Amino acid sequence: MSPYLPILLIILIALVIGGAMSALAHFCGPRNQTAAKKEPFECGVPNSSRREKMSVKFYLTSILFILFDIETVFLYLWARVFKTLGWFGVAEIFVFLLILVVGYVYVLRSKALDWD
Amino acid sequence: MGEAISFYFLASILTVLSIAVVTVQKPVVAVALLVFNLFFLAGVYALLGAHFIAVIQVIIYAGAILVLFMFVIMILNPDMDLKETGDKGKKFILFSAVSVGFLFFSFKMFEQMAPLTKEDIVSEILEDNTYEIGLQLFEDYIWPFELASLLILLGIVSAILISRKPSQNKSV
Amino acid sequence: MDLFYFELMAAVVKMCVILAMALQLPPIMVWIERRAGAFMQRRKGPNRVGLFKWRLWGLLQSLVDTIKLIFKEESVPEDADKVFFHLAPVLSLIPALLALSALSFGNYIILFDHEIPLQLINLNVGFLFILGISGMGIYGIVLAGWASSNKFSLLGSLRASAQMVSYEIPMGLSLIPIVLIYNSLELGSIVEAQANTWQWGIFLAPISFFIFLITMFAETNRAPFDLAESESELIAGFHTEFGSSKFALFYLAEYVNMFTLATLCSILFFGGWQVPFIPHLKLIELLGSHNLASFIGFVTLLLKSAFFMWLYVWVRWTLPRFRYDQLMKLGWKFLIPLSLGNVFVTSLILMM
Amino acid sequence: MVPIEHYFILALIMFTCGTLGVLFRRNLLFMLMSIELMLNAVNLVFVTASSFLGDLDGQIMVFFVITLAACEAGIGLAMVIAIYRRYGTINPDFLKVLRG
Repeated sequence: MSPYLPILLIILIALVIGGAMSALAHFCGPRNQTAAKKEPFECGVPNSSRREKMSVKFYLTSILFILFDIETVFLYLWARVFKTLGWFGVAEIFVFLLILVVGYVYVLRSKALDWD
Repeated sequence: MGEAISFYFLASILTVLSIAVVTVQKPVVAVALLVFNLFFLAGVYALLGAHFIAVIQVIIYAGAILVLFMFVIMILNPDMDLKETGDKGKKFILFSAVSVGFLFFSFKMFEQMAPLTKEDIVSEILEDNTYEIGLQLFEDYIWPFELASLLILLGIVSAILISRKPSQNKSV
Repeated sequence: MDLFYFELMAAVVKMCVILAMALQLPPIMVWIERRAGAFMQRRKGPNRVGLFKWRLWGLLQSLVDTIKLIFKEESVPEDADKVFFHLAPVLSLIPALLALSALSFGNYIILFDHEIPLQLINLNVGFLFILGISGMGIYGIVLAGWASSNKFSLLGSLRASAQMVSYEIPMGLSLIPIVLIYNSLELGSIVEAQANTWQWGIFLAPISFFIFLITMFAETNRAPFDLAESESELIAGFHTEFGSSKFALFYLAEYVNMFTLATLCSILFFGGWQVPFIPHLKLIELLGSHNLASFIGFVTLLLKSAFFMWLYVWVRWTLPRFRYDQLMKLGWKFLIPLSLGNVFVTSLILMM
Repeated sequence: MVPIEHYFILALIMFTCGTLGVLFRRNLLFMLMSIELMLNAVNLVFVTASSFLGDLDGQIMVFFVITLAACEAGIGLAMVIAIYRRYGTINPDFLKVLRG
């Protein structure tokens, strides 16, 4: 049996659980909608602009996340063959990390990660 | 048998999703569909025996790059200008031309493709291909590997430079 | 073909066990959290609901709560994106369950002359799959915040997901020394390599454990990192608009994620299903039965992860919440340099 | 056993969708998404060839393509944000400034 078949099973089961819970609540719960219930719950503050623009810092965080994520994956690959490669591999990864540390220092200096 | 069923199942899902991604109206829906698309593509990779690439696809593509798309949609106003502009007739002609061109190209490709003989097709599913990939990457592809880090460095620097606020740019 | 059906049956049975484990998590954990909170604040906590005349320390409180949640009205805000509003809880449940089922809960057992590993999804990329899949959990949160068209929800979901992505990197980096030391990505062989108690991850890679422990709390959005749902600022974060069963699904996903990380921590750093000071092979010899030894290993692992679940509760009622800038500072300016240095120093020590 | 051509046809379909998306969608976000789709089609061809020929070079190329795609998406989306802030639109037809 393929080891990937259980993944499909789990996804199906999760869908069934989600559907069943929603259906249960739908049939068991009361249903009396009022105008106030349909509004978003914002503590009574009039919802002027319901979808505001968010800080660009979130974006910068996630772009840096991607780039460091790739680095992590490369490191995993290296860690797997570390024993075979020996010092040669350590030297290679040292250069790799050195270049990335330059980027990291630049990020710190540019204050991209400072959330006032 | 199992492989064929899984492949055609995944392939039909992927086809539908790919078409949907480029045709839906809302950017959020498109990103969500693209996530599913890339996830199922990871399934195809796994089917081909590329387990490590499959998991990389999930980690980086589905788990990171598309999060970035999602964030951009959240940061910008999500209901931004969605109306399509451009001449309808011109678009239709261009569309047909591109489609026909692609069909022609694909037929040419399959015609000219050297038929794989039974000896060529190895298709052995390597048991631990993480190890093999790592060995090959760190022994034969040293320079591309180091250059990749340079590419990531450039990515970091330019993303920060571009997304600075205009007012900050003037003062620098 | 017979083998295929046998394995399929085994997979279905294992899946049922995992589901049972996942579904009983939130009720028990909610009860423990409330009782522990009461204990630490010198209150009584829920102690009334019981069966007939037995109070059972209020243990049935959560069961009653679950039933109450199902009988609540489900309200959908008017401008909500209906499809994503209904889909978001499921989207956060799927990755949680997938990650849980990729854990190695024990050595294999032998049934009808077949070896059945106590691990539902056993890929040869090992725990990278868990890291990748738990990264997919972000979509459930982001879409929940986006779909409910509430600015506090959106801000909460953005905060939660920015926090999750920030701490995913230190988490990934902190596990690299484990791969370096045990030279494997598979959870089963990592546990086997920890047969000797002094070879456990906590002793060989203490800094990794430290980093992993912090990221464990941050990844699950738990106190002291629960900024996503800091109720004093953001109502309840991304699940403000979600009531009744959808709220229950989010809760389920959250507790499953906590349990997954707690178990992963005990597998990687505390010897998994190895009983302390008795290597698994010796345990088999002592007991003379393979299945019994595996079962004891399974219970050992559950006890170890129960400790970390308790730690979650303990920390929640002990530490105050971080500020958002402190959170980001801790992640990016302290944990990432520390974990990079940790990787490099570990590799140097191993080469010496 | 699925013939190699079918994998290529799947890749071709994805690539065509991507190309048409880049050409026809008048929205920078959709254009970037279509580019991701095209890159994925290319990756599929690499992985297929690598698996059928029993040679891991293709899978290593996928690595580099993914690295490239990440950098491309990061910079591209940063530009989308910058453009939206400057001009208030991300429809390339309105961005006459870019046309010399």
